[in-house]
Amino acid sequence: MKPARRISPLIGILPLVLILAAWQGLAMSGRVTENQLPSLYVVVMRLLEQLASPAYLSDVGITLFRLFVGFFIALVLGVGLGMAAARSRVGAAVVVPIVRVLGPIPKVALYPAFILLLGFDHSSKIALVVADAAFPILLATLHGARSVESKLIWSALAAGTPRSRIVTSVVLPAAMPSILTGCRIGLVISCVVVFLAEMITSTDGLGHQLVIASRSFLTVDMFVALIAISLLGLVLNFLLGRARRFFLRGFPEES
Amino acid sequence: QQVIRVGWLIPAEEAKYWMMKRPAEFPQLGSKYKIEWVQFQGTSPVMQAFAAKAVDCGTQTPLSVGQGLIEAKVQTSIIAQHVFETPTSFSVYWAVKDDSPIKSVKDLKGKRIGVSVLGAGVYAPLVQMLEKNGLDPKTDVKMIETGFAPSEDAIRSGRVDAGVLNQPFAARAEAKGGLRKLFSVADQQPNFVHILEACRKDFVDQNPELVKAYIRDLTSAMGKVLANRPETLKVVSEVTKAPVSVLDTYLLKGNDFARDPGMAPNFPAIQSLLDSFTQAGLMSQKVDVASFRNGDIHAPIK
Amino acid sequence: MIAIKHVSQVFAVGKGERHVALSDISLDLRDGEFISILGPSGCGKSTLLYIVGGFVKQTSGSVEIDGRPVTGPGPDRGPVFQEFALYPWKTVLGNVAYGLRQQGVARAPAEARARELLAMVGLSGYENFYAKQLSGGMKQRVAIARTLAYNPAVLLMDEPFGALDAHTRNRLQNDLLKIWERDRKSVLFVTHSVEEAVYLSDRVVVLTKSPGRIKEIVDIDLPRPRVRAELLLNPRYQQYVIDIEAMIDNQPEQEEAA
Amino acid sequence: MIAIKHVSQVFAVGKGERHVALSDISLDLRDGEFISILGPSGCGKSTLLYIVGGFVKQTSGSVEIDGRPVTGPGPDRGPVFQEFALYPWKTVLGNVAYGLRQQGVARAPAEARARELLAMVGLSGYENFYAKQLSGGMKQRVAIARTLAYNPAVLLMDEPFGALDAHTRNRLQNDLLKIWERDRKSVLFVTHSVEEAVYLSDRVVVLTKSPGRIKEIVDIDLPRPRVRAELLLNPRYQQYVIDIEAMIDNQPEQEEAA
Amino acid sequence: MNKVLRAPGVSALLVCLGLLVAWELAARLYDNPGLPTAAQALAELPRIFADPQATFDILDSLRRMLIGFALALVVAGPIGLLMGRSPMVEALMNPLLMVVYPIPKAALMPLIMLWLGVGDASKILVVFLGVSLPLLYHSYQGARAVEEKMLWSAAAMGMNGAQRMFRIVLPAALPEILTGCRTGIVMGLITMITSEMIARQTGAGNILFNAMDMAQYETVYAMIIVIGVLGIVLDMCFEAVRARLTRWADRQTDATAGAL
Ligand SMILES: Nc1ncnc2c1ncn2[C@@H]1O[C@H](COP(=O)(O)OP(=O)(O)OP(=O)(O)O)[C@@H](O)[C@H]1O
Ligand SMILES: Nc1ncnc2c1ncn2[C@@H]1O[C@H](COP(=O)(O)OP(=O)(O)OP(=O)(O)O)[C@@H](O)[C@H]1O
Ligand SMILES: [Mg+2]
Ligand SMILES: [Mg+2]
Repeated sequence: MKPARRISPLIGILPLVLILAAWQGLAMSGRVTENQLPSLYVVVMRLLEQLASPAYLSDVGITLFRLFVGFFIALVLGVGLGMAAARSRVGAAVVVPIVRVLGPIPKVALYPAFILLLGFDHSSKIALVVADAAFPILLATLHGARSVESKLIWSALAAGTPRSRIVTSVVLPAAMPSILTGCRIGLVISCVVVFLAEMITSTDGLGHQLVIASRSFLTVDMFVALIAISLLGLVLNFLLGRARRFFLRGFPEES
Repeated sequence: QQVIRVGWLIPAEEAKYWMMKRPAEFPQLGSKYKIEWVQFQGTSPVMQAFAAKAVDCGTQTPLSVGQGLIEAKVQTSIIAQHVFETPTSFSVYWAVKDDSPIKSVKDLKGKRIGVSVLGAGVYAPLVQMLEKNGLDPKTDVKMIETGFAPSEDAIRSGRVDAGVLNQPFAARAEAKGGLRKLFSVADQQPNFVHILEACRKDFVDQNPELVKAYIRDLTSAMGKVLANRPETLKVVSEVTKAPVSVLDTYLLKGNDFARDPGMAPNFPAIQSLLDSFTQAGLMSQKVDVASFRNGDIHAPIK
Repeated sequence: MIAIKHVSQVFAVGKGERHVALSDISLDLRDGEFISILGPSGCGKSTLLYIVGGFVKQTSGSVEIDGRPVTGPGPDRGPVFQEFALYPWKTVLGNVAYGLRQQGVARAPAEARARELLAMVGLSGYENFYAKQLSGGMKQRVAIARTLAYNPAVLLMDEPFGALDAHTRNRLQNDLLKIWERDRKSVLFVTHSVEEAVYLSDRVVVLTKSPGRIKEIVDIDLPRPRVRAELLLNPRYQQYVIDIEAMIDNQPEQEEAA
Repeated sequence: MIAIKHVSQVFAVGKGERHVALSDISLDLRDGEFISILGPSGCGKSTLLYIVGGFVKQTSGSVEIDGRPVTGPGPDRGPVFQEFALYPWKTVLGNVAYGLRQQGVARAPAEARARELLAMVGLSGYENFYAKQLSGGMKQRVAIARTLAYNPAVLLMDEPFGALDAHTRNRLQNDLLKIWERDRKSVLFVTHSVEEAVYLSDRVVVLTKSPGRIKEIVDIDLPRPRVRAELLLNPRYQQYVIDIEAMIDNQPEQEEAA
Repeated sequence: MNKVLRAPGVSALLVCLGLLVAWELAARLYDNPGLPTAAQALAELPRIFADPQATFDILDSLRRMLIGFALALVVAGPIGLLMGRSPMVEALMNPLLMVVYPIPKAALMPLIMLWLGVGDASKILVVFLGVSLPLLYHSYQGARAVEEKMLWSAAAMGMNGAQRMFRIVLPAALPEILTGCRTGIVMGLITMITSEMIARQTGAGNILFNAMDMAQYETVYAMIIVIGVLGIVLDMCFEAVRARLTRWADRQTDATAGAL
C-alpha cells in the first residue's frame, strides 16, 4: 500500500535522455534545418568550449549573482510579508489588499519604470526578479501560515513563548512545507525573469549571450545559453531537494 | 483566394499602415489576395519567422537579411524599401548634454555610450566612427543598450554620456532642448538604408504574381502616404496610437527619414552597407546584394 | 485561584445555525486543588479547558485568575491537549525541552531536565525520534512531558492518559500525584475514567450531555497521600465511584444537536 | 481465516539505525472470532493491525487470508484508526455514507444506513457538522460508524473506544457485540482496557514491551451472549481480568529503544 | 467603520487609492516623461477605450489566458498530484521539470513558431507553461501532505489507486491546489503579456508594446492599470470560488484565532 519511497532518483535521468534523443533524432530527421535545431553534438562541444572561456563564465557569474540576490530578497520579502499578513490583523489589513492589487500586475511591463528609477545595471534587473518571485513565495507562506494547526501555536504560547516569537518559533517551521513549495516556484521564476531582464536591455549575463546569438541567428550559441540555464535549473533543483529534506525531516510527508 | 502572411513593425512603415487601415483604397487587396498581418517586435524575430515559414513577407533591415542568409541560411528577396537616409533627410545621431565636456568623438574615450541594441544596424557606423577616431570600441568605451525610446532620458539623467536618437524621439528631444548632436550616421555612412520589405525567396518563386500584386499595392500606398499627409498622420496614429500632434512634429517633414514614392530598393546603397557590416564584424562574411534581388520582382510596380 | 463565572460557549455552525457547547458554567479552582471533569463525549470539556487556558474566548461569562480576567495563554497554565499537538519539526527531546528553552534556560540544563521527564514517562532512548515515528501512547507521553517540563502553576490536562495502557497509566497517575503534592499545583483534569477521577481529585465535576452544564460537583473526601492499593479496598472510594457512575448514567439517552 | 505467520517489522530510524517494532508474531484469527490485543504503549499493536490491513508491508513473515497472502487493503477488512482519519471535506453524514456510495449504493439508501449508524453511535443531529467541529470522542464515533457502514467481514479496530466516556463506551461495546453476533464478523481489537478485552473477546493476546512479541494468548471461556451485569458478578470473568492484568504488570520496568 | 472596511473590495479599493496617490507623488517628484503621473495615466483610459479595437484586443488576450489556464489545470494538476503520491512519477518528473521550466519562453519562440506558427497556439502554450508551474508544484505539495491514514481507509473501502486520487487526494490537496491557482492567475496575466511581446496579431500586448515603442508612457501605464484591474477582478472571482470549495478546511481566520 505504502509504496516504497526508495526509488533511485537516478531514473529521473531517463526522460532527460529521451528528450535529448528526440532532439538528436529531430535534428537528423531533416524536418528541421540545422539552423532551427542544431545537432546535440555540436551544441555540447560549443558548450564545453564556452565553459572554458573566462568571458563566458563571467557572464554566467553575473546572471547567477542577479538570480541569487533577487531570489534572496524575494524570499525575505515574501516570507516576511506573508507571515505578517497571516499572523496579525494589521498585517493582513495592509498586506493582503496590496498583494491583491500589485500581484496580478505584469511586472515585465513595469520594467521600463525600473530602468528609469534604477538604471540599466544590476539593480533594475534584480528589482524585476524580486517583483516577480516574491509573489508566489508570499502566497505560499500565507497559505502555509494560515493552515498551521492552532494547537501548535497554543502549546507554544502556553509555554511562555512571547507573541513576537511565535512566528519564528512555531508558524515558520510549521509552514515550512508550503514555504518551500513557494520557494521552488519563486526560484524557477527568478531564473526565467533574470533571463528576460537581461534579454530586454542586455549588456551582460547569460541572457545577453542568448539575445546576441538569437539576433544574429547563431542558433548553436542560443542553445548553449538555453542549456546553460537548464543545467542551472537542475543544480538548483538538487540543492532545493536537499534543503527540503533537511527542513522537513520530521514531517510525515517526507518519509 | 491567396493569402500572404506579412510581418510588420512600428514605427516607420506608413505604406503598410495604409493598406491595413484603408484597405478599400486597394481594389486588389481583399479581392485578388488577402493579407494576414502579424506584428513583431524587431526584425530578427521576423527573420526567425521566415526560417520557421511562419510568415511570408515582412519588415527587414539590410543587416538582418545579411545575417539571416549567412547564419540562418534563409534566402530572402528584397521587394521594397521603406525609409532611408539622404544627405538632406534626418539621420540617426548620437547626442550629448549641452554642458557635456564631450566635444568630439575622440572625447568619448572612457565614456558610456548608449546604443539602441548591441549589434544593430546603426551599431556599425558607430564602431567605424570610433575606430576612425582611434578608439577601440571594445576597450576604450562602454556600450550600454538603452533602446531608442528611453535613450533621451538616459542621456539627460546621465546614465549614458552619449546616447542615440531616432525619430520620433529626436524631434521630441529637440523641442525640449538641452541636448547637442555629436555625430550622425550619415557622417560615417551616407545613404543609410533603414527599413526594407522582404519576402522568403521560396515564397516569391512559388507565387510571383501574388508578390507582384503585393508590391503593386505597396507602391501605390507609398504614393498615397506622400500625397496625403493629413490622412497619413491619421493612419499612423491609428496604428501606433501616438497622437497626431506628436506625429505632426516630424512625420514626413524635413526632419524625417527619406521615402521614395516608388519604394525602389537602393541595391548599391544596400551593398555598401552590407560591406560595412562585414568590415565592422557584424557579419561573418561578405555578401553580394544580388542574392537578395529576385529578377524584377521589386518595387516599383505600377 | 481561578474563578470561572457563568461561562457559555456558542459556536456558529453553517449558515446562521448555532450550536451551544457550554452553558453557564461556574466553578472555582482553588490554589493547589485537583479538580477532575467528567462528562459524556461532546459535552464541552475540552472547550472549557481551552477557555481557561485563554486559547478560545468564551461567548459570555468570564474567567479570572486571582481576580484578573484571562486575556490569553500564559506559562502559568500548561495545557496537555487531547490531540497531543507535538511539533513535527522537532525531535522528542526538542519538543520536551522547548518550553524551557523559550523561557531562557540554556540548552544543556533544558535538555537535562527534558531527559529526566522522558525517563519519567518511560521514553528514554526515544530522544531522537520524530513524532511521526511514535505510537499514539508515546506521543501522548511526550505531550505530557513537554508541559510538565516548564513547570506551570496550573495544569490543564485533557484526557492525558487516554491512549495509555493500564500499567503506564497507573505509573503516570502516581507520578502526577507526586509532582502535584510536591509542587502544590492546581490541576484541571479531563478524563473519562471515574476511578481515575476519584483517585486523583479533590473534587469531581460532572457535566451534563451537550450543551454542557454542571450537573453535580462531588467533594472527594479521601486521605492524602493516596495509595492505590489501599484506596481500592476503601469502601468510601468505591462508593464515590459508584455514585458518580450513577450520575453519569442517569442522563437522557439521546439528545439532538442544537 | 487470517493467518499471521512469523511477522516482524523493523523501521529505519535516522541514518542507518533500526528500530524493531514487532518480532516474530504468529497468530490465527478464525472466521467469526473476536480477538483483543493488549500490550504496553508502543509495543506494536497498531503496526500489527496495519500489516493485517495490508497498509504496511511487514519486514519479514507473512499474513494470509484463507490461504492467500495479503497484498494490500480491501473492503473485506475494515479498519478503525487510532487517529480517526476522517475526511475533513465531507460532513459527518458524508463520511459515514462514503464507503457505501463507493461500493455503488445509491445516495438515498446509503444515507439512510449512515443515519442509522449515526443514531447508533449517538450522533443524530450532527449529520451536517464537519470534522473540525467535533469533539475527540465524536470524531472517534464517526470513524467507527464509517467503517461499520460498509459491513466489512473483518474489523481491525485500534482503540476504537479510547476517547469515549464510560457510558457511551459501554453502549458501543454492546452494539459492537450485537453486530458481531448477528453478522459473525472476525474482529481484531486493540485496547488498553483489560475489562473491555475480556468482556468482548474469544481470545486475548498480550504483547510484551517494545519490541512486541506475543507474551501470552488467553482463551476467554465465558458464555455468550454476554451480559455485562451478569458478567461483573461472574468470578471467572474477574479472575481473567486479574490474571491478565498481572501478566501485563509483570514486565520489566523500563526498556531502552533499540 | 470596521464593518465598512471588511466589506469585500473596500480595503482593496483603499489600497488602490493609496497606491495611486503614492505614484502621483513619486511621479511629480521625479518629473520624467518616462514616468507619467497617475492622473495622466488615468486620463488616457477613455482615449484607449474610445477605440472598440482596444476592448476586442483585451478580450482576445483574456481568452487565450483562460484557455491556457484551463489546460494547465487539466494537465499540470493531475501530474502534480501523481508526483505527490507516486515516488516513481516524482523521480521521473522532477529533474525534467526543473530543466524545462527555467527556460525563458521568449527565447524558445523561434522553435515554437516552427511548430505552432505565430498564431494563438504558440501564445496559449506560453501561458500554459507559465500557469502550470505553480499549479504543478502546489498540487505536488498538497498531494504529498495528504494524511496517509485517510488513504488507507479509502483503500479499505475498496477504492483503487485512480479513485483514491480523485476522491481523497484531490479534495485533501484542494486548499493547496487553490493557492497554486491563485499564483497561477498572476502568472497567467504575466505570461499573457510576455507571449505577445515578440509576435502578435491581436491582444492587450498590441496596445502596450506599441505604446512602449512610441514612448507613449501615459498609454503604457494606463494599460498596466487595465491589466492590474483585470487581475484584481479575476482574483476576486477566484477568491469567491475558493471560499465555497474549502469551507471545510481548518482556517485560522475566525475570531478566536485572529486574536492571537
Ligand atoms: N514510521 C516509523 N518509524 C520508526 N519507528 C516507528 C514508526 N512507526 C512506529 N514506530 C515504532 O514502532 C513501535 C510500535 O508502534 P505502534 O504504533 O505499533 O505502537 P502501539 O502498540 O500501537 O502503541 P500505542 O498503544 O501507544 O498506540 C513504536 O516503538 C514506534 O516508535
Ligand atoms: N469549532 C467548532 N464549531 C462548532 N462546534 C464545535 C466546535 N468545536 C467544538 N464544537 C462542539 O462543541 C461541543 C463540545 O466539544 P468539546 O470538544 O469541548 O467536547 P468534549 O467534552 O471535549 O468531548 P470529548 O470527550 O469527546 O473530547 C461538541 O458538541 C462539538 O460539536
Ligand atoms: Mg475533548
Ligand atoms: Mg497504537
